[in-house]
Amino acid sequence: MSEAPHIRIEMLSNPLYLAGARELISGVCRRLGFTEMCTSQIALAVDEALCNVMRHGYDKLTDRPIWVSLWPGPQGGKPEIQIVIEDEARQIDPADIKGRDLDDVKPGGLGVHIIREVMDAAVYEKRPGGGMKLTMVKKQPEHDKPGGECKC
Amino acid sequence: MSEAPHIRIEMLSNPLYLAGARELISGVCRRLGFTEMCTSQIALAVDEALCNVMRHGYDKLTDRPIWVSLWPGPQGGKPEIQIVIEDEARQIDPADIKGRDLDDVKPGGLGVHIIREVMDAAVYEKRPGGGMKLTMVKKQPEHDKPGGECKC
Amino acid sequence: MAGQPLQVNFDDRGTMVVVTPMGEISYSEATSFRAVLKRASDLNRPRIIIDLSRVDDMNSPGVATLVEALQNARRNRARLILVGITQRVLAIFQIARLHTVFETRDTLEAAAGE
Amino acid sequence: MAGQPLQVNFDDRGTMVVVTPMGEISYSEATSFRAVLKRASDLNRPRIIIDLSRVDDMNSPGVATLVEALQNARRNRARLILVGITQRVLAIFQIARLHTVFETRDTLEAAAGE
Ligand SMILES: Nc1ncnc2c1ncn2[C@@H]1O[C@H](COP(=O)(O)OP(=O)(O)O)[C@@H](O)[C@H]1O
Ligand SMILES: Nc1ncnc2c1ncn2[C@@H]1O[C@H](COP(=O)(O)OP(=O)(O)O)[C@@H](O)[C@H]1O
Repeated sequence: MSEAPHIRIEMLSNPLYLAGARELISGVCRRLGFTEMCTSQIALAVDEALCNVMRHGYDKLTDRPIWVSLWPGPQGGKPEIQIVIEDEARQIDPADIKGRDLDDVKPGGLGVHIIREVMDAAVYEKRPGGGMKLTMVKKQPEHDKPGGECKC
Repeated sequence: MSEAPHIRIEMLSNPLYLAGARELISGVCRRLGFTEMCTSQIALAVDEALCNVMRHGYDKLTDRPIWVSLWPGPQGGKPEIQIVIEDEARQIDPADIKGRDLDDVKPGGLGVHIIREVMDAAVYEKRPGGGMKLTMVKKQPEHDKPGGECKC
Repeated sequence: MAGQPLQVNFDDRGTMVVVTPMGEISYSEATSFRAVLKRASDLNRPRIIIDLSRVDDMNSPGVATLVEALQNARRNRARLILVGITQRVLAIFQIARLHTVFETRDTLEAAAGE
Repeated sequence: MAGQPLQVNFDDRGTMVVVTPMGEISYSEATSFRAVLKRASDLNRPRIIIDLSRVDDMNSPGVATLVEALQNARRNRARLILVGITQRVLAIFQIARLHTVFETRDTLEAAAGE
């Protein structure tokens, strides 16, 4: 998966475009054969990650660039997708990006937890040229009936 | 509308990604305040235009680039969107891109007609660097009830 | 649900054949859908019913397969009836000014009766 | 329908207040939804019912507003009940392990009765 992305969104850091980005991800995932439940969980994870870039990375500025790149896994086998989200925002130590303890019920602190729970892999890095990069991978789980719950 | 697009898709000329692109357009148009009927007609026009690039421009090659760029109209007023589709495909005289006479019922020859019928403007040009460029504009019509038919 | 692959049910009832596509009929699905319609046509039944109630999206390659099926039916002196067209698909027919060209019924029962 | 802006109905019934958001509750909607929930809380009714049956999508900023509303309700010794949670929203609650934290009912009638 090192060649150019098959489909890539370049968007402003404006919440106006969250729904569009999420819908693109959903459309692609369904077409790749992910179950409906898995599709919406992947879209949720991307949405959370984009929200975090807008809120924490860009401090709610709405005119900064975000890139979302998609690579489908090999066709024919089980559906698989790699999603990379990149920004030019403030850099932060990847170790400091962590969800809160879920037993402590309080507002906020759920986004990173959702991303890690839903995806098979979610790795934050500093981009060499500035900004952050989040690489996520998701495979359709074995025992997942169409329409059923995704063991994500 | 000459600044950078607010959201832009870069995609391979693979029908696998048609649904995703269409869904992104729909998500953005709804969020801009277009009625549901208008939203699906705009998405249909984009879909037809992308199909034509894949079939006619790239002769069904699935690994060539297509760019879809969106600019929303000024916020606050009636919803408005400009959509530009660009490719690096075979160039063709814009005058030769035309729908067939609809009174002559036969398969095919509907795509261009749909694009022109649905959008307020649809202009084909040769790109200076090679490939074609289609610029489309759509405003939400005045007398259009939510959920009602869009006088497109 | 956009992006869902197309499935087609095929039901030969002797005097008629009922074809039921489910999902969307756009560019990538048109070829396989055309093949199913060809199979339906080759049976030479007096009536071909296409139930579109479970088609949630269609674009011009999809519409083209239906126009082609209509032409084949006319050539074979068969009747082609479209059933259960959704608002969304109707809108596309209207833009293509094809909504008066096809014989349509609201339900499968109405199309299968008479 | 993704992308639809949020609308919120607000119904003060004296002994209870029913809040009915319609659309999606994500990043851009969370602020205005939080304001409505605050208004509901300020009425000091013994019961606050949030009807989620018409919320088709939610993400963590939306979930956070509900957790906050629950905390406010507890502080005011009011009961907060969530009604008609869709499969999609339930899935998010489950991931956030919040599905057991809220009091829930299937219908508005069930939540308003008792
Ligand atoms: N893209 C990002 N850029 C910078 N910091 C981030 C980013 N994503 C997450 N974080 C950090 O991780 C923390 C946890 O994020 P999250 O779980 O989404 O909860 P919340 O956003 O409610 O704080 C944030 O408070 C922030 O400090
Ligand atoms: N992007 C494009 N590149 C090259 N030629 C095009 C393009 N779009 C349309 N055309 C030309 O315009 C004609 C009409 O297109 P259309 O109305 O979509 O019907 P059809 O695709 O069924 O022929 C096509 O046959 C083709 O010659």
